[in-house]
Amino acid sequence: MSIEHRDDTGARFGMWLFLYTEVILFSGLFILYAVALSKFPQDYAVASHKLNVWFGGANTLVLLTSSLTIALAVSAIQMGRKKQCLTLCWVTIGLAIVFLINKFFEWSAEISHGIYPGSEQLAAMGPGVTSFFNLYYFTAGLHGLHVLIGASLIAVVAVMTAQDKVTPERYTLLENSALYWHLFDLVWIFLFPLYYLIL
Amino acid sequence: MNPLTNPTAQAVDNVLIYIFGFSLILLLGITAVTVYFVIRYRRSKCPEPTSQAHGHLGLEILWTVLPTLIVLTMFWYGWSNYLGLRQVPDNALEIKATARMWSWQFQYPDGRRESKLYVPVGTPIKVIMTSVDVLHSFFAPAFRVKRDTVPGMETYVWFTATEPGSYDIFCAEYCGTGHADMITTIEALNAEDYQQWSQPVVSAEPRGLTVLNEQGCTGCHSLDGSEGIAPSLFQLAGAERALVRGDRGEIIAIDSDYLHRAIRQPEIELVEGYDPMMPPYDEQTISEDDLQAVINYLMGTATAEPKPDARQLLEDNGCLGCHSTDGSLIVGPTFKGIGQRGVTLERDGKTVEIQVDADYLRRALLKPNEEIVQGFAPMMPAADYLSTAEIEALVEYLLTQ
Amino acid sequence: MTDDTHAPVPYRTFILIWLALLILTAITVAVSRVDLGALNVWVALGVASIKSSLVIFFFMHLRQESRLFKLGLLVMLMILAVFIGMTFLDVLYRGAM
Amino acid sequence: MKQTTLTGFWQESPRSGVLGWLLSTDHKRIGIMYLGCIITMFLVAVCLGLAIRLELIAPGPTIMGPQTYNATFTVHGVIMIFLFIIPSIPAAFGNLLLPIQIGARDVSFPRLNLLSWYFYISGALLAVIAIFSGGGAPDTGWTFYVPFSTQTTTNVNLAAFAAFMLGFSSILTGINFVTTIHRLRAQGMHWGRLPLFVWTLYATAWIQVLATPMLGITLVLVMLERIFGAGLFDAARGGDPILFQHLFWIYSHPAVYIMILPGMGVISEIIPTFSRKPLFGYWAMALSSLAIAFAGSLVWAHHMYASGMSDMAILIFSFLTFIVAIPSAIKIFNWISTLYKGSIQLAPPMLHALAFIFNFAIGGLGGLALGAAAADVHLHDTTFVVGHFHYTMFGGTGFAFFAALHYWLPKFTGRMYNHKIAMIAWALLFAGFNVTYMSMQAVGIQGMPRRYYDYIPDFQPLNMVATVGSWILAVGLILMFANLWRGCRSGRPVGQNPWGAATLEWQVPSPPPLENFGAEDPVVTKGPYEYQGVVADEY
Repeated sequence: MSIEHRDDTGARFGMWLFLYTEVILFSGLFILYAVALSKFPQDYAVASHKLNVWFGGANTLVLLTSSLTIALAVSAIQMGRKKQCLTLCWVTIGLAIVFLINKFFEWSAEISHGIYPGSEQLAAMGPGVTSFFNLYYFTAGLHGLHVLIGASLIAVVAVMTAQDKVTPERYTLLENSALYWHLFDLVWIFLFPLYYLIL
Repeated sequence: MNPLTNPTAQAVDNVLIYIFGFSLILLLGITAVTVYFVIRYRRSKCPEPTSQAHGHLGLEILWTVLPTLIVLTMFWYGWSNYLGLRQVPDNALEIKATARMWSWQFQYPDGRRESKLYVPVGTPIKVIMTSVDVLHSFFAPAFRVKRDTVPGMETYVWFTATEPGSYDIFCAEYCGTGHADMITTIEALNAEDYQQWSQPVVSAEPRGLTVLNEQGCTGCHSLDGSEGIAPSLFQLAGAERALVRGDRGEIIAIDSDYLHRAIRQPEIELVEGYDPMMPPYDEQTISEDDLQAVINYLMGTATAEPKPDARQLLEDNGCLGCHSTDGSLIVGPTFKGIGQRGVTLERDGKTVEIQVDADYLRRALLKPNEEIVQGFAPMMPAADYLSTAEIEALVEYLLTQ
Repeated sequence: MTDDTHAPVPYRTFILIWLALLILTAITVAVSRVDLGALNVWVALGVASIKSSLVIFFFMHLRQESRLFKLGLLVMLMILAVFIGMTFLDVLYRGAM
Repeated sequence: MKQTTLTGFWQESPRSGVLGWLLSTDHKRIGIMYLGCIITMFLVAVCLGLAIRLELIAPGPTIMGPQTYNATFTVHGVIMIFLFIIPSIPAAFGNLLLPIQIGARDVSFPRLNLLSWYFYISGALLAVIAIFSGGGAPDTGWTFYVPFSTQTTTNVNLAAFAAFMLGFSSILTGINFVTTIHRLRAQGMHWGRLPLFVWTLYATAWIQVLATPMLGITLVLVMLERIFGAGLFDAARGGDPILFQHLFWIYSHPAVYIMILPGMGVISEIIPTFSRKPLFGYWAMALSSLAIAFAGSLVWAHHMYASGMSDMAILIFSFLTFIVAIPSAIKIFNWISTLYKGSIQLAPPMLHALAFIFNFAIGGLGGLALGAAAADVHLHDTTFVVGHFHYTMFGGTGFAFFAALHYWLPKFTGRMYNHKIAMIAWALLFAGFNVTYMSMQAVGIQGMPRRYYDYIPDFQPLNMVATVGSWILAVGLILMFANLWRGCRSGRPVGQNPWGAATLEWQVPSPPPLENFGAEDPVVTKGPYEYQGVVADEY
């Protein structure tokens, strides 16, 4: 394009619009959850106890902290502290990896107990418990996928920051990646009590 | 179309006439005004517009309020008449309907099953419906009633036939290849005919044929050799068929075993060229006796000596106290899937893995404690007091579990 | 354009918000150990809403954005409520009337 | 026509040749690429539609078997909905016009715009591959209802994935348009001066952003159910088959407003131009677009009165359905009032616009019968619904699309088609259309269910009439497209404002140059429908 047009607010607004679409995407799964919960409240409580609160709690901490570090990274670049910003980005990615590893151990434990979609052992536990675990796997799976995408996005932006393509004057890219990252913190804030903490 | 004096049709028709009447007036009005304007203000006659009005608040309010009032009457009339379609009169005769690809089955309070819906004239009928596979929809245009049948759920419609006659029932929810052929009828009979129909009939018809008709099998499978969406049942005994099982194809001669499998578990072996769309018929749907009758009818053999009923044997001999049939663990291994699974056995202090077959089952029945499935205790009593025929019946039965 | 950037948020604010989030998380876990019946889910959702507004307004800078952004969020939440709420018009009343 | 005769954005590009198109971020080039693909897809789906009508000319098999028939109407529906009608006006004409109409040089995110075209074309390719691979063409109907869609052996996964991609393309377009309208209006282009077409695109874009993801997740769940046996909609495993219908229609009902609203915008441009009179009730028209978009998101379950849903839901959804009829009625009355005391020229775009009003009125009024709970019990899932749907979508959006082609193609090619032939084609289309779909509505009232391959003899006469009507329709389409094609290649050259219209796109050369406006950004000083002093160019 011959005339470079720059509109940072527009870019942020576009990102927010995109985040809305992500929220609606997840809301489909939350609708299924809500309906099933109202149908099988007892079974859901039983199934929820089979999940490990410690895994879930640890992951909550990890995600909240990563949200903090990426928010700090944005402030850092605004104030021109490139080095701090880079460190904070890499810490965020590190936390994302911790989150995924944690998830991996949690899931392998459950799968080894025969709890996974389509398993016979799960089917034997009745429709309520089955529906809980089916939804749990798909919601957490979709969430995990997005965490993976978000971490990759931050990695790309961090490299660009190192190459001075993201600068204190021009940091919308980092800000938008941070917005994306916060969203999956948000989703987890709801996911955690709904799946791990029902009495 | 049939004469429509029945209550449900009248409730719906009144709403239809009301809405279509208003719609016609509005449509004619809109069209007439448009055509008049287009002719009256054509450019050759009016080279420049004679008004530059940007709008008129009063008019906007007028044509917001007026349509609102009209549509609200439509809504209310439509809703109140709909309630009439949902409130079933107290004295209604309840008939259960089961929809499956692609047939209907109606079950009367006395247990009688039919593929057509026979009803007495003048009595409200409540049809309580469900589906065993996918969504279908019970649609009787003459009564203006329609409701989907949903697997795992019960839905209902009600209607009263006011005149004797035969009225179509369509499936209105798309359900696959045979959707358009999933047609049956409501046979409205006057009191006398209905009385006669509802007498238990001593049928000269073979039991197997009755079952085939009751279950709606003939909706897809012809009895006269004509081709349809499913293989014909004409002259089956000994006929050769190309089957596809998994990825493998083979040619077999049809026998009773094959027919048994083909009805209980139709998805496992397919006749070449046909899609896997036949629903399995379990014992709740067709009892073992009825199934045998169907097979005998199709194979053209008489029922000389009744085969021992394996399920009954399992119950009578207490087998089910330890072995479940639904996959749950009681004391011994479950019967569910026993015919298809591999087991790890301890035999003479050694561990071996085998695939369950007829031989193994015979051994396990007659000398149960010589080979023990890993993880279970050697405590089963031998069933050597059963006759050979009974053992064979059990083996055959278990293999198909 | 001047309206395109906003002043950097000091580190201190973010850290305080983070601490608040941790405390709220601890509260959710603690409350979930007390049997409140059906109320449990609503308390959990309430705390989660507070947590998410903290994230949205501070971490995501919504506080500093123009009215358009806030209005957009409101529209989205309204539509979301409609989608979930109106689905329950069916689910809750099945077989009731 | 030699390429060299086309000027403006057809020639100006940083890259030359095919890459100049495939890598172009110019909104007009992307718009033209969309237009080409969309018309191609439309013609493919028309052929399938004609095949369906031909099959239904008589009971029993005539030209195909039941499985082929089921696949045909499924593919017809999927292509028409996802590949033609949803992107038709927003993606093609929206891209071509939106930036020019608000005085911008391009959309907010030009690269995202190109990406969304790539999503579209990949979705289209996947849809085509789905027909010829796997277990055969999908046979679920475009609605993918469970449990049938999770049980059939045909190639549902790929088709659902294609629809998912197309949804993504639609979302990106929506994000782009909302941001563009908020951020890139020219100086003086305040909200009260936005052309109605922009208003409707704005309302549409919000629906695209907020409703489409629901389709995405629903289709993903169907795929997961097929691949992993997830059982989320399986009653035996704690699922609920009716819930699928909720999720599906939460998107797909607002989607019909994605389809119709931009059409209404097109009509709101054309009627004032050919009456040389301001659009009557500008704000009522603008706000009713937003009202339709919002209220349209509240009525999805009126597709489910017979599904086994609760009666409470039927009460509320039926009520809201009637409410959503009101803004549409307001629009029709305002269009007609715009004609009053105007100076009406019956040029081809105007004829299509008037046909739109007539067809859409029938479609809308038929919708009232379907919205009323009692009447819907009889009409639901009959060919009346199919007829109603085609009255709004083909008679409405389709005719609006044809009107837009006749109105704006001269702008973007700089050449005019033959008016006489265009009018003959219009007459054939209008007649053929009404014969076809009025018969379908009538046979639906008689009780013929939809998606029927075979039917009882009572239904034959009207089915035969409908099939004959479809042939008239086909002749009209061939004539219209041939005429437009010839016009684009070798029609008379036109000036920048052949119709004497007042919106911004008519104040730039035909075809518009790259970046639309010269060195200076435009400054808007008057509304979009003020025709005093505007002179139409001779052609």
